[in-house]
Amino acid sequence: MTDSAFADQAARGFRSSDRATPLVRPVSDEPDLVQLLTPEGERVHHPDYDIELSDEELRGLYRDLVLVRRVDTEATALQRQGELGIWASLLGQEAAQVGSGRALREDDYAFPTYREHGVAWCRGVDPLNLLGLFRGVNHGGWDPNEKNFHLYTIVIGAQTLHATGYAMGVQKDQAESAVIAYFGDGATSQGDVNEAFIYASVFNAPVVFFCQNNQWAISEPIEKQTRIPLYQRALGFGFPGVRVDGNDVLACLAVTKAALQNAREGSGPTLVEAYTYRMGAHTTSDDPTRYRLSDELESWKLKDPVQRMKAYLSRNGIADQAFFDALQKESDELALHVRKGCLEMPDPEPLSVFDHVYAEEHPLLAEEKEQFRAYLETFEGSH
Amino acid sequence: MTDSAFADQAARGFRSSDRATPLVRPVSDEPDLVQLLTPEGERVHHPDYDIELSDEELRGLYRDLVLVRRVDTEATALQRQGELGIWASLLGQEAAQVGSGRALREDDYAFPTYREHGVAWCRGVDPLNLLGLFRGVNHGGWDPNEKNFHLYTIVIGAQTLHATGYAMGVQKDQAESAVIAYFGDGATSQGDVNEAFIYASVFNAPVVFFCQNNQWAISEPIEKQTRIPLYQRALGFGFPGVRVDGNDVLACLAVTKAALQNAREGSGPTLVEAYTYRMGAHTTSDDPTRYRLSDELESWKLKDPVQRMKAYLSRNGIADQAFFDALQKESDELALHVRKGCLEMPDPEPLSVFDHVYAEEHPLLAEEKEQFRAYLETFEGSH
Amino acid sequence: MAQITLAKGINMGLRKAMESNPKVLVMGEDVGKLGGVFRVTDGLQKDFGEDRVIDTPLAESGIIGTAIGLALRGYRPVCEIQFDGFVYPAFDQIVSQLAKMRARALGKVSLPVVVRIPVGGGIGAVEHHSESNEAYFAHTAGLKVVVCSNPVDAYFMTQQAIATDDPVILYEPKRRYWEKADLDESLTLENATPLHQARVVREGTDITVAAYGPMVKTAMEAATAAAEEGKEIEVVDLRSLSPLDMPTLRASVEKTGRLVVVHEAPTFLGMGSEVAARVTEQCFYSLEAPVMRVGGFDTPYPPSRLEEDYLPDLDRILDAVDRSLAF
Amino acid sequence: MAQITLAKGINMGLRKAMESNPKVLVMGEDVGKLGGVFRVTDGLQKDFGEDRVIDTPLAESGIIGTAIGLALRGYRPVCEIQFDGFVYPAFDQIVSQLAKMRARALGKVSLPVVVRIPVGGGIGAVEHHSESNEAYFAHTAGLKVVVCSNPVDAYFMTQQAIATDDPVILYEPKRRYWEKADLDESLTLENATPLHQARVVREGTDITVAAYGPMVKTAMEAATAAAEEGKEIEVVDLRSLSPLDMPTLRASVEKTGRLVVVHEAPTFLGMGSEVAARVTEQCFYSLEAPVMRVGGFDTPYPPSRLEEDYLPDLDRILDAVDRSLAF
Ligand SMILES: Cc1ncc(C[n+]2csc(CCOP(=O)(O)OP(=O)(O)O)c2C)c(N)n1
Ligand SMILES: Cc1ncc(C[n+]2csc(CCOP(=O)(O)OP(=O)(O)O)c2C)c(N)n1
Ligand SMILES: [Mg+2]
Ligand SMILES: [Mg+2]
Repeated sequence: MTDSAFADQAARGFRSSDRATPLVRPVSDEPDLVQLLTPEGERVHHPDYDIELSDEELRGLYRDLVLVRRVDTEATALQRQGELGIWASLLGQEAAQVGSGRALREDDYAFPTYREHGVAWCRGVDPLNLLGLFRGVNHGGWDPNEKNFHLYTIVIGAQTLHATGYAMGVQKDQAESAVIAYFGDGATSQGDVNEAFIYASVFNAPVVFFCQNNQWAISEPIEKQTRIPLYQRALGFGFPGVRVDGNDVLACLAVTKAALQNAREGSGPTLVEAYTYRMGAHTTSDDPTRYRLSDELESWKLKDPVQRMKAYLSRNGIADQAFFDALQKESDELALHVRKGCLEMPDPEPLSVFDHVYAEEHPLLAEEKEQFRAYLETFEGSH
Repeated sequence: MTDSAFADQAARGFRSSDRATPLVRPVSDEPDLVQLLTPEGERVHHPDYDIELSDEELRGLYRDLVLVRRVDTEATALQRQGELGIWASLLGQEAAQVGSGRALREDDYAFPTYREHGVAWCRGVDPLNLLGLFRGVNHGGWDPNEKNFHLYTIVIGAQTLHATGYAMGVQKDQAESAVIAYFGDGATSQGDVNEAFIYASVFNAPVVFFCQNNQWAISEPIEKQTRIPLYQRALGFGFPGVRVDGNDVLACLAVTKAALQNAREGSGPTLVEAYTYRMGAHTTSDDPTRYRLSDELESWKLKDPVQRMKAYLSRNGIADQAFFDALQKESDELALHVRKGCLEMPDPEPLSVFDHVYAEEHPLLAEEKEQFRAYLETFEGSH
Repeated sequence: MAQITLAKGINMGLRKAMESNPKVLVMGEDVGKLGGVFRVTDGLQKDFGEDRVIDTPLAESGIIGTAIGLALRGYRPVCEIQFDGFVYPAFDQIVSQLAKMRARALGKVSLPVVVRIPVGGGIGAVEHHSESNEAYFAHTAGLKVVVCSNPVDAYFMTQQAIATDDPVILYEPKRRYWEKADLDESLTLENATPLHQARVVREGTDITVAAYGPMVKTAMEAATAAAEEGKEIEVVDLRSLSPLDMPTLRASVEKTGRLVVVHEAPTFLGMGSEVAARVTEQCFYSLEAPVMRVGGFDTPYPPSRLEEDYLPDLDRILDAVDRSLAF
Repeated sequence: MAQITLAKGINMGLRKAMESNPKVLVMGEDVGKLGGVFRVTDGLQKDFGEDRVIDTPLAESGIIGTAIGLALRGYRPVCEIQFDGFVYPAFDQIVSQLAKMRARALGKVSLPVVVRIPVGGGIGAVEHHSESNEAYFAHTAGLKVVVCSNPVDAYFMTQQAIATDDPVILYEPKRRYWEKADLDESLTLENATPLHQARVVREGTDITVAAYGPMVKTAMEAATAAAEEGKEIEVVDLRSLSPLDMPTLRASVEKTGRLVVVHEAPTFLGMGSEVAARVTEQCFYSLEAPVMRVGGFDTPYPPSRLEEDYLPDLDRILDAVDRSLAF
């Protein structure tokens, strides 16, 4: 399909000039959501996006969804039991994260917020790394370059510029990789995110902006951030925006893959809005009953991303009971790994507060460390 | 004309919901410029924008253009002679400023950058106030509420948020005023400007964003800030954007008037891109020969905003030689006023550095002032 | 007489100010229905409406920038920054606009904007939620910076800050939000300590410990412990960091001859450096030991499992007291 | 041996660094064809191409934010902030990301980003073009902050800053851009003073004056004038504000017994407060007078017709010297 809405856009004044024409098509409003799997688990088709997956791949995606949700549930439980200071649940956003996460090639690079546990999983990051942050033993601390998965970024929107800069570097290296920046609906209001759109479009950087619109920024509904659908923000910056059913893992995979491929091929950035829902609280510290009706949650439960995929697999005989049973077992084992690893996580050494602040020497800090060491020693007898 | 491009936009997914439908129509690309007066001074018509002005009003606009340019020329000369530290010339942007400035009602409020000498003129601000800043005797220092003309803002883009907040206040007061925020093409890259777009659209604030795209941000051409026409930025935020010939005072007046009226009537913000050209250097400190070809300037000279209006007036017998002669005289007198006032401007008192920092008492600053007073006195004998 | 928490004190202060002046607005992220993540604005939107208690888009520069515009229009906005570490996106608007606009206008405009910032650590939070960045603002001419340390001050200082025609950064010690004290609601602003005055919260003769915000309680605990060993610590709650109340500090140091300054912020160029430099300049001959500083280390705020080590506690204060006394 | 200006020294330093390491990038507003508003990057884009000398969109947060991303990809970006007063939009990226990312990653990433900032007043400019905001960054753990004061240091410090694996804020005293000195181009980095070392630029016995950046020249002039009256001032160019070179400072103060710190920034919580507090703590018994601070007043930087009054000059330094000597 070539005469899509983006062609209209272009006709209405995007200067295509000497830049490569972006290939990802923003969807028109009817339907305004790219969907490949209905909430009932029925496979549908979309003129612009499609995807052929083997049964094994389909089962793999479902496995991801289940395991990611299980890690999340376990972490929430651990927080309730006082083992984590706080936890930001991804409940309801599994498909958006697994779909986009599995769209990445190994050499692609992801810049997460603080909620991308599902993407971390797809990158092969041990969930315990994530728990360390929420337990308070470190601020992240994994090696981003090991799995091409950057550290969690808590300051809203800041990572979108890092992703854009990284993508500019990829471009300079003439590498065929793409970069993906995750952020929420609330984040779209930050200056940084809009500056990232500008830098990315002006430099035609190979970056995909993946916005999980989960309808809420803590207590603020999406209407506090925008009066039009978020994917259309991209129109203002001259690159395509597309809205995908964020509870549909197949559609998220297909759309993200296409966007990443366009980035790799030199067509520049795309904004993907994964339309989804934060089914839990903002974090374990939050109380959503103060600001939203349970009806809303109930209606979204019917669109559950995990159930949807399960229905599809079952209905089409792609997975049998043995598979589901084995997965259940794997899931329990993973939960155990997470729980055990969390409880065993040692507290950091007091003196480690001074480490890693600088790469090179800093005499004053060295002196401070020495003084603190001596101070701590004065207590040694008494302990 | 009702089936304009904005209607298309809306069809393609702007949620009009319960918000009033914006009434300003963004122009489509062919022609993508609202123009009412050709570079040759021929009056043309536009389906969406038109304006009926009396001969006196037309002569008034021309008078503004001439006087504003004359102040500018004089200020540039004063800078060359060492009387000003620096001057930011508006050469070439007279029509954009006079057109938009004259569109304002007395109760409207304007937030300028550092180059809005023409708008200041329309608001009735004595040019000497502006010169004070560039001479370095103050940072502005006029009373913004006297003429509803805010202080010059030098930090790029910051004033767009002030304008938006002010407009939110107007809205709370249920006043029927509008606010206009001026900024340049370069400024559109700042986070603050994009945040202003978000606040203005979410709160539906009565503010007009008036961007003078003079093609340059110091040495950087517009392509360094955007890859699509700037007026289309508004599409991403859900309000109309319109590009107007910034060298056409009639079109600038008509488009700004319509946008202000929409704001007053509760239709929210509009982005007006006045497509113009910075005919001079960025400031007197700048040397444009380092980064642009003189060809470009030559081609824009053919579109000169003052000449254009003069041709129109002459050709249509709206003004005669007596008028032009009288204006020449008025212009000379104004230049004299500016020059004389500038030379007579007293330097501020040394101790005034401590004044006006706080509204209420600040003992440490009072002490510092006292010490400095005493210190200065030790020199008194020697001077 | 009602027992209130510090958070409630601010809430009541905001309510009082909103009742007595229709121009007072509250704005920020989640301040409406949620009542803020610390519930400081609880119930205000219900009672004063969405027009006066405004949930803003998630953009701090926008919060301060539009508050400036509202102030220019005659409003008195009270902006909530959700956590200390999230004020930086608004730094430009605060430092270049909010602080400087009055001087720029030669006094022809005032910006009565209050920026409320929950400050400091000790609540087991993740990164950016425990910072003490008061020195940035105290170094910025044109701003006033105050910190409350107890519920009664919270109640009054909130109202005083809102009544001030200058921009005020009001720090709220987040780990003390739930501390309680009795408030006599019949007291009015006239009964309150002036906003920019420090307060001697415990008299002593041997040494002065100056603290503010969350550290006042810690300093008081140190003083109690020291008293058991026969050392009489005078504790000064600075309350106002800019302007700093030098007369109160000077009087105390001239009496005790020794000073320890305590804060959570990193010591290097923290408030303690200014207090030390200024007190030393003014009380050179009274000081029997150099001013000692107890603060956070010169590192980013650590993960929460390390914060007890990072934050000054009773022991570290007493260690400094001992070093001063032994000097 | 070539005579170069300070601006040229930085330009040559940048060029050297770009020649020796293809990962070094220069980025900022107008750094390309224009060569920057001060021409510090003059000719670099012509020689190294648009891919390595990048004119960025007009957005400072974007400059630093994308530089961080580029650094994560293995580049070594040198960012130009056009004027001191325009660094604030990037404050969040500098303070919350650039400064903290290494600690966040437990050392697994480094961010070798240099942020060049023309600093200070004295050039007759309009608002926001003459600020001295080094204290904000010196108070920020995770950053290193250095200031050059002469062409030769400019040349070497630029290269050293780029070679450092930590983020460095490199301040350039804009009113000294056109000062000249001889550079022996055969000298290599090994011959240079270490980046974080202060330098005694004039020996003296009666009193120490510590300064940095633009004030070093002024301090030297004061020393010359004082010498005529028989007072021997020792002048220390601090060069590095974070870390601060205490051994050099201490040695000087222990010798002279008196210290005056000079900078353009407002005194309240300016660098002088840290120097005063720390030196007093470490040299308490050597000091015969309190450390005196000479700085900008605690006001926004004034309009340029007042800047001569605002900025410390020879007379104000000598006044402090006299007050110290008379103490
Ligand atoms: C700059 C900044 N301001 C405020 C916060 C506090 N905060 C944390 S999460 C959040 C809401 C984020 O909403 P959204 O972007 O939609 O992401 P979501 O949490 O829904 O995944 C806020 C306000 C922050 N982390 N950073
Ligand atoms: C935040 C900020 N960064 C940099 C500057 C320096 N500066 C002054 S004007 C200017 C270019 C502005 O371009 P534009 O917005 O197009 O306005 P114009 O000058 O063309 O009217 C720059 C970079 C500034 N004033 N503020
Ligand atoms: Mg959200
Ligand atoms: Mg421009």
